[in-house]
Formats: sequence, C-alpha cells, structure tokens
Amino acid sequence: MEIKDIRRLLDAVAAADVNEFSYETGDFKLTVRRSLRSNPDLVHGRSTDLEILCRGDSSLDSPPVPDVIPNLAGQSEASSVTPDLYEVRAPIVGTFYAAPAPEVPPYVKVGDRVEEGTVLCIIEAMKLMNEIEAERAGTVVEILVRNEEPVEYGQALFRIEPQ
Amino acid sequence: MEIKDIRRLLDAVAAADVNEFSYETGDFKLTVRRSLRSNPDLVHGRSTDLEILCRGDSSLDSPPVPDVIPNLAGQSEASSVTPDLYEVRAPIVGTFYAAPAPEVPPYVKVGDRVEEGTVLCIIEAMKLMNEIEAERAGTVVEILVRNEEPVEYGQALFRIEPQ
Amino acid sequence: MFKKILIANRGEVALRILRAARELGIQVVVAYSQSDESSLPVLLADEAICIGPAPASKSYLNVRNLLSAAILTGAEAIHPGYGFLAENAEFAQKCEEHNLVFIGPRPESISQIGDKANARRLALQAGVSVAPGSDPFAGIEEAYSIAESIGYPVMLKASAGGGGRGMRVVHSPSDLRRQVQRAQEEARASFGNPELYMERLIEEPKHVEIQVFGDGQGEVVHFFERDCSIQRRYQKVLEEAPSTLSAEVLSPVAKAAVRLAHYVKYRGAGTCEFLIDREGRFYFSEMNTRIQVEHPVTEMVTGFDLVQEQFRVAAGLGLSLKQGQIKTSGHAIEVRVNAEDPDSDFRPCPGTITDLHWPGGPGIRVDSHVYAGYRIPPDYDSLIAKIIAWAPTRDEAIPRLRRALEETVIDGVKTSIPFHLRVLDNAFYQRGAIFTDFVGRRME
Amino acid sequence: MFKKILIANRGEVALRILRAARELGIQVVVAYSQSDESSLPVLLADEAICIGPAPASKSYLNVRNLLSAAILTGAEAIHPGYGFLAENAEFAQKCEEHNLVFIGPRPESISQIGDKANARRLALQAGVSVAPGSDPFAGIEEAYSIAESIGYPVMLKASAGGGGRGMRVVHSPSDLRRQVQRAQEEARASFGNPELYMERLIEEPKHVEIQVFGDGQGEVVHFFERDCSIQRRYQKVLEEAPSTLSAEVLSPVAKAAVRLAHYVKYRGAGTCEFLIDREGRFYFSEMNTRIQVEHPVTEMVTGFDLVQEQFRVAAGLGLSLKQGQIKTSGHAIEVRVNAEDPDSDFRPCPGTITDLHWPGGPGIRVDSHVYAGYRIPPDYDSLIAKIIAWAPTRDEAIPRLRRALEETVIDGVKTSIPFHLRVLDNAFYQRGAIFTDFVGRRME
Repeated sequence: MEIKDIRRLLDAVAAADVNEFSYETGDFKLTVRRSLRSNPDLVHGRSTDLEILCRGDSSLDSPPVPDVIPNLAGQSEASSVTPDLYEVRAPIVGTFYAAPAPEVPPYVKVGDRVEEGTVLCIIEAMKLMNEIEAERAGTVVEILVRNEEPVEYGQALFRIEPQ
Repeated sequence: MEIKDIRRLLDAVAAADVNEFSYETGDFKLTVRRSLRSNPDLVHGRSTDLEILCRGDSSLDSPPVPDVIPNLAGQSEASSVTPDLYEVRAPIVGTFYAAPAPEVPPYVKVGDRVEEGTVLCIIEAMKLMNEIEAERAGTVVEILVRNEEPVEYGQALFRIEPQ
Repeated sequence: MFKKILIANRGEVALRILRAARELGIQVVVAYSQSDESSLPVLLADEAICIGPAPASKSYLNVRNLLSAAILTGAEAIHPGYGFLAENAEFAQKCEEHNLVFIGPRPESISQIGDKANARRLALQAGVSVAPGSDPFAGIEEAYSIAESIGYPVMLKASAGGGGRGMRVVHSPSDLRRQVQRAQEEARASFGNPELYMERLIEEPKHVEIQVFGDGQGEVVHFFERDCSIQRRYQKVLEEAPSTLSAEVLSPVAKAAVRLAHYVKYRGAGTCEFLIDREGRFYFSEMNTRIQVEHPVTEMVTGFDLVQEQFRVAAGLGLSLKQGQIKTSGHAIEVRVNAEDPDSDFRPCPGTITDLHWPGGPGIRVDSHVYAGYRIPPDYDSLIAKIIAWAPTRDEAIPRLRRALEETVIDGVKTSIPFHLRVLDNAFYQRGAIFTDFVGRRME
Repeated sequence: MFKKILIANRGEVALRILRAARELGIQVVVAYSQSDESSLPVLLADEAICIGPAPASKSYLNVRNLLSAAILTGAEAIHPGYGFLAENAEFAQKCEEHNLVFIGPRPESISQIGDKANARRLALQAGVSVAPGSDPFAGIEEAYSIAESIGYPVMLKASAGGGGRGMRVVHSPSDLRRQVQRAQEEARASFGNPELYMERLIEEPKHVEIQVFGDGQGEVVHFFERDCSIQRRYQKVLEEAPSTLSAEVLSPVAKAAVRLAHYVKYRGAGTCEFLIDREGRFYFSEMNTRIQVEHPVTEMVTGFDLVQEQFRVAAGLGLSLKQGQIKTSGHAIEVRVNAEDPDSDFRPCPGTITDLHWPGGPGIRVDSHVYAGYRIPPDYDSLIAKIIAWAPTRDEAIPRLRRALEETVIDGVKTSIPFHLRVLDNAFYQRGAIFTDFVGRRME
C-alpha cells in the first residue's frame, strides 16, 4: 500500500464519519480511531488522539508517519483530527533543513517551547533558504520530516501543542 | 480489494447508517465502527447492533443490482408481484392469434374459466400454428396481448387466477 | 443497402455489427436470450427481441425463433456474427427460403468448406498446398497405414472440427490407437461426427491467416495476413498484423488464399488459415466462412471496415474496392481479454463488473460489450473485451499495448490481462520468435 | 532519451503526455495542485508531487514550486502541455538556467512569436502573407487613420493575445472608439498588456492551421493542416483533418508555415494559424508555440505520435522523419467534450461524474482524464474529453463520430455532446460549407 492510498483512505474515513477504522491484509495492518471531539457539538469527549498503526510496509519505515495527513496547507482541517494540536505545513516545495548549517544544532527539537515567529526550519528551494516560522506559541510535540528530506507543498512538518 | 472499493464500502456504511461493520475474507479483514453520535437519533445509546459479517464472498464488492428481468418464461416470478395469479408466457417467437380464424370468436375472453389443457391462443411461427394451452385450471383475469401482435420469447400473454 | 437487419448473436460481436450498421444508417434489431437482456447491444439497439432462455441451444441456436424474430420485425437480413449459427449451412439455407439475406457465404460454400477434409481436397484442386495427409479414414488399420506413409509425428483432426477440438498429436505407432479413440470421442461430443483425418505434423510453425473477401461471382481480394501464433490449447490469445515474416514468404500465401476463394466463387468475408514452417513452406489448414474475432487488427492496418464490407457484399453492391486499393500501414496487436483467472488454469470467472475504466489515447481501440455494473452471464464464452493497439512499427505497438493494459481497470472479475502482459514482456515475443508452441515452450 | 520527466500540467493533456512518455520508457513525475490529487494522471504517475493549492496562480503557474519539484524528483525535463506556462518564455528560460530541458521552443522563440504583432512582422520578413494591417498603434487618432487606410471592417487584436480575448470587429468609424476601449480593457485584464493592432477583417474565412515541427537547426517538416473553423466565441468546438479545401489551395499554406518556422529556426511542435478567404487567399494570423488541444486529428491521419516526437526533439535526437515520410490517410474529426450546459449558454458544470461509459469500436479514440466517481474541480477549464473519429472519408467519419457520441454515457454533469451532435447533423457542416461564422450563422 502506498502513501497516497493511505492518505486517500484517511480522507475517506474522515468523510465517512466513522469512529474507528481498522484494515488488515497479509502482514499489513492499519487502525484509525477518531477523537470523539472531532464533532464540535459533542461536549463530553476525552481527546483520543488520532492513532495510526502501520506495520510491515517498508515504505512507511521512516519516518513513522510523515505523509499520512492530507495536504491541507493554510487550512485548519487538522483540528478535525487532532483538536489540540496544530500542524506547520510546507508552504513551498523544497528541501527541509532542521538546522541553519550542517554542524550546528537544529532550530527546534521535541519538547521545545516556541513563540510566534520562532524559526522552526529552513526549506530550500532554488538555492533560496526560506525560514519557516511558528504561527503560534506552543510546544513542539512532533517533528514529522527528517533533515534534508524533500517536501511537497502542504506537507506537515511539525505538530505543535498551542499554549 | 482496492482503495476505491474500500472507499465505496465506507460510503455504503455511512449510507446504511450502521454502527459497526466488519469484513473479512481470506487474509483480508476490514472493521469499521461508527460513532454513536454521528446519528443524532442514537445519542442516548439506543444502538441497533447491526453487524455485517461477510466472509469470502467477492460478489459483495458490488452494490446490489436489482435483477429486473421481466421475461422469465416457464417460471413463476410473477407471483412476487401478483401472488395469486399465474402468467402464461410465449414459449416461442411469433404472431399471437386470439382465435383460430379471422371470423370466429376468440378461444378465451376475460372471465372465462379454463381447464388444464384448454387452448388459449395460437402463436404462428414460420407458417406453423402453435396452440398454447393453459397449464392449470383457473379464470382468465387479463389478456395482455392484442390479436395479431408479434410476441417475443417469454412475453406474458394471459394472467390466470388459479382455481 | 438494407434498411433493417437482425443480429443473431451476442456480446462484443453483436456490438461490433451494430456499430457498423449504424454508421451505414441501417436499423438494428438485436435478438437476445433472457440472460442478455441488459447487455449493451440490447440497450443500444433500435429494437430488441427476446428469442429464448439463457442456454444457447434454446436461443442463439434456435433457428425457428431467430427466423420468426427477423420476419416479425421486418428485418431484411441476418448477421450471424461468429460462433453459434455463423457456419451453419442449414441456417443459411433457411434464411434464403424465407427471403432473408444471410450475411455470409452461400449455404453450399459453407458445407463444402466447413467439412475440413473436403476443404483440403478443394485446396488441392485449386493448386494450394496442404500438409501431407489423408482423406478421412475409417478403421484403425487404415489409420496405421496412412500414418506410416505420411510419417510420424502426425496430427489427427476432426473433419467437422474447429476450435482445437478433436485435435491430437501422435508421435509414434504405439500411441496411435489410443489417440484416435480419444479424438473420435471428442469429435463426436463436440460436432456429432466422429470422422477423422490426419496430416503430417508441422513442427514449430507459425499460424498465419489471410483475410479474403469475395463478391460471389469469382472476384476476390485479400486484406493481407494476421499472425495468430500465440495460442493456448489451440485457442488464440493475441493476434497481430502484419506477420513478422518477410513479404517473399507471405505474398505467395495471400495469393494461394485468393486462388482458393476464387475457385469456390466465395462470397463475403472469409479467412484461410495456414501453417508456415521454418523454411517458409506454407500449408493450408482450414477456411473459416465468417468474420473472425481478430478482424480488428486487419481493420487497423488497412483502415477498412470489414463488417461494413460484409453488408455491402450481402446487399448485392459488390466489393467496394480493388486489390490495388488495399495497403497495410503500421502494426496492430489485439489481446482477447477473457473473464478468467490465469492463476487458476484460466478458469472462467463470470460475475458482476463493479468498476470499469478503458484505456484511451493514441492508437488504442476497445471492442467490448461490458460496462460498470454489467453481470457477465455464466452461459456463454468468457470474452469480455478486445483491446487493440496500433503504432507505426511493431516495436512501438508493443509498449503502447502494454501501457493500455496497465491503464485498464476491470474490477469484480479476474481477467486474462496479467497473462497478456507476460506475453508482451517476453523477450521471444518481443523479437517476433513466435510459433504455435510459444505459450507452452516460452511461458510455462 | 530522458529517463525521467516532470509534467507541469493537469487534465487530459497531462495524461496524454504521460502516455507518450510511458510508451518511450520514460518515468513520469506529475506535479499537481491539491484539487487534482485524485486525478487520473496523478493516480497513473510513477511519482506525483503536490505543488500548491487549487488556484492555478499558486500551483500550475507557480514557477518556483514547479522547478523545485523537478529538481527534487530528479526529472531531466519538463513538459508544459498547453495553457498555463506552455508559452511563457520566462519559465522556459528558468528551466534552462536550472539545467532542466523545457520541452518546447527556445525561450527567445516564444517571446518573438508570442507577441502577435511581432509575429506578423516575422511572417512578412519570411515572405508569408498576413492580412492587411498595422503595427501596434498608440492613440485613438492613429487608430482612425490606420483603419481608414486598411478599409473597414477591421479586426482589433491584442498584441499579447490568444483565445479570442481582446478581439473586436469594427464595421465603421463611428464604432471604433468604443471598441478600442473595450478591447484594451479586455487585453489588459487578460494579459496585463493593453496593446492592440488591427487587421482587415477577412469575411467568412476558414480557420486552417498547419502543424509544423522543427529541429531548432532550421530543418522543419509539416504534418499538413487541421480545419478549426467550427468555433463558438473564438473557441474551437470541433476540429478535423484534412480540410475540405483542395490541395491547390492548401499546399502553398503548408509551404508558408514551413517557411516561417524555418526562418525562426523553430524547435519542437508548433502551429501556424491562417485564415483562408473564399477566393483561396490565405493570411497568417498567429503561431502557437506548443502542442495544440486538437493535435490528435493530425495523429490519426498521419499515424505519428506528435508528443513522442516532442520528446525526441527535446532530447536532442532531432526529427525522426523527413517530409517525404509524412502522408495523410483518411479523415479525422475531434469534438471537445466540455462539462458545460449547451442549453444554458454553455455555463460550466463542474461536479462529480457518477457514471461513465466511453465509446469504442473501429476508428474511435478517446483522450480523457476523467473516470466514474471523479469530481471535476471548479478551478480549471471545463474540457473533460476529446472524442476523435477516423474513417477513410469525411462522409464516413461523420456518422462514425455521431455513432460514438450516441454511445457515450457521462452522468452527473451536463456536457456539450448535444451541441456536437447538432453540428454533425447540420447539412452545411455535412457538405463542408464551414467558415468561422458557422455556429452563429448556421446554428443559432
């Protein structure tokens, strides 16, 4: 199963308004559980975060779950899946750099607190270095892309729990 | 099973308003559970525990296509529509004659009682006159074809209410 | 030209005939069995008339109902397609008796040529070479002596044969009796006639056939050859035109086919099948007195519509073209897409097609009667589509066909497409080293 | 030949390019916008990369993202298709700067020829006749005097024009000022450049275009003409090849096109558009420096794959054929099936295609990126398919195309097919009496 298939599956799951979805074939298994809170009208809801388990598919070995989220840059659909997090997405096509130079530490790591405007990474395109900044203050929960990896438009880069 | 099939399955699940769906065939297994709250009527947990289990039947992939075949000569499907009647159908292609000759009265008319073996009409094919007989005793309720009309194989000719 | 015709067939060939008729402005009546009621030809017909229940013996082979249907709907002619009654001389005769034009050869041509042993004799009379062999033989002792004089290995064939049934290879005298018995049983079961004859086996031949067209007065043209060497159990899997053989080899074959068709004053479309050995010697094997499944490859390299030409000849308008006007250009390859599982010994897979997407783009032709939601009835053969690719050269036609097959989506049933892809990917196939033993020798 | 290319386009042309590449064994990267994620070219691609959100200005016109996508995926060349960046000299230039082959003409050719007024000058220098007219004019007074010297009626055109935008007919001096103002506004809005020039109006002309191909060194071949006279609001509706004009009229037109392409040492595929008046005089109007939407009709009558030829020329392999090898055979007609409602002033009808069945059989080609279940995004043009029919003659191609359109099922959206059927049924169309005013004069 390819990334885009999984991505389409997730779209379909979201659209179908199901609560839990699991898919298993051969040595491949996919489970999706959706937060009860995905429906804003619901009052009592523990935030069961989106949970994705993929095993046995080498194309997903690393990083764990990079591409799986639909590309919805500039929109906040992510909230429908992970209401308490926001995702920083690639605004351009290019190469992701976690640090300003090879020998220096990365701009941010998991657990770091960032302010609005904190530089999170660089995306290089056409020899131009584009600094990507946090839009809101919060804590870095996950980094979804590895250093020097190519990213497409709208690809999720960081998950940040807002303050 | 391909993604688009799964997607269609999900659509079907959504449309069917079921609560849980699981599908398993060979080494393939699919489970879908739906939020109770996605259906406002079910908020208070009056969940109809509809469970679909399909095993190894690839024909499930297809949406149920109504098999509307009107011409079913020699069978009694008509009973599904008019349970108390049976239909006499054309066993050959030809021209329907209600009477043995132009100037004489028809073999039968509506309201006539017929016995098993009563001649109901003639179908002419290739200059041969084929007498069509009643298979059971009863009362002629309806004559569905007009004199000298061409009939195709399996076409309903008479409706008869059995004794 | 006819105003209205009746199609006494089903599936892709019924649709093929319907298309040709419609383009000529002819009204179409489709005769169908109860299990074909929602088939595409029925849905597209000007009129459709049910002629019997699902079993072919009671519908597509039901002469009386077919003739009644034609008469009742006012059709002037009947197109039999291929299979079913297409090579039935009695049916052709009955059409004539009822003032219906049978779109095909005269009844007497069908019976003359339909008898394979007799067709051999006609070929010899017309000066066309046949494989060394026999007239039909009566007993096993005669079989031994004929086989001895021809020389082993020999091929047993049914006089009434076709489609590979009744055919058996015999390598030595010790095997003869058993194979004769089996072949006779098969021939009796398939054709109701156990008569056999035998021919010297041509080893590793190419199966090449010539498309001919006669006006019934003795004028005959040919539309060059098709190479049908890719076969599985004597069933064609993939056909192409032109053959990879040289013009020096092929030109005498086409001339021989024309000679035979001319000799019998053939009317309409016919195909003379030949085996060609590695030295380029060719042997007439049989003539099919109908349009062939694989006629589209000829249409794609010549540009002519052979079914429309059948209509013209049947309507008494004569041949619309002279030999000099018929040229071939480029290369065409057809695959027969069957609803069958190549991983389970090609077991037929009737069922409902849940999703369907045909290939498109340059050089691709699709002939198919199926659609998304269509249920393939279990009552007939498993052919669901012919996909044909044309390109300027064979080397371009192969990747084009490959690309088209990869684009094709047929969900709900298994198809033979994976097998076709394996043929196209085979290095022997790609360099044209294809003989009738290709599937057995190069793929299994 | 390239190992991997990137397609910087969407819809049917992206699929067309993908097919050509695949047949040549080239890997394909499809760059797509977020609203095209489930489009057929993306699903069929070897790799796909999202280059922006739905609006074309942010995706298919986003030069930086397209170049990054090509570089990151290791593509060696970019095929721009038609529309979007296909005739953007700056994009072609940027490709060169990043060592990416732009599959099209040199950037300087694009800018030379893209300026319509400049293209007129080049044509005159190459000895190709243009309609009597002007260099761009500055003020309205100059416009009056030019119009006076050319003679009314005149046609206003935008220097940066294309697709009919900025075009206006002026019948008398009293109308000139108003029409100049309107045309300037439209040209500014459409192209960011209000510059206009004018030409004498050719009354009731045929729109005939010549497909040319250059190797960039001065060698140029042509693939004969296409007749695109059937237009609605300057948009082509139906195209065919060959034209119904005689070879005596057409041969000098093709020679003129070759002369112009040779003069500018044109590289790759291009189309020279001409108007031909009732006396057979022809006037160059513009050159399109890309593959055209209607290129399949040329492919069907010549048998060559023009997109594959683009790849060969771009890869530096030169032209694969000489003029003498290019012949036409038969007649091809294409309709552009748009998702629009011909009963409601051709209003676009985006939506989801719920059921789909393409036509098949002899002589039919379908180029389409849609499938059953596909949602047509509202963000781009409404072309959903091209259906092309080929037959030995025009009189056979018309009923064949008609038959194919009648077989076509596209549920869920309205399409222009009913309008195409009306064109095919029109007696003036059938006898080839087609001029650019056909739709207005013969159908409304």
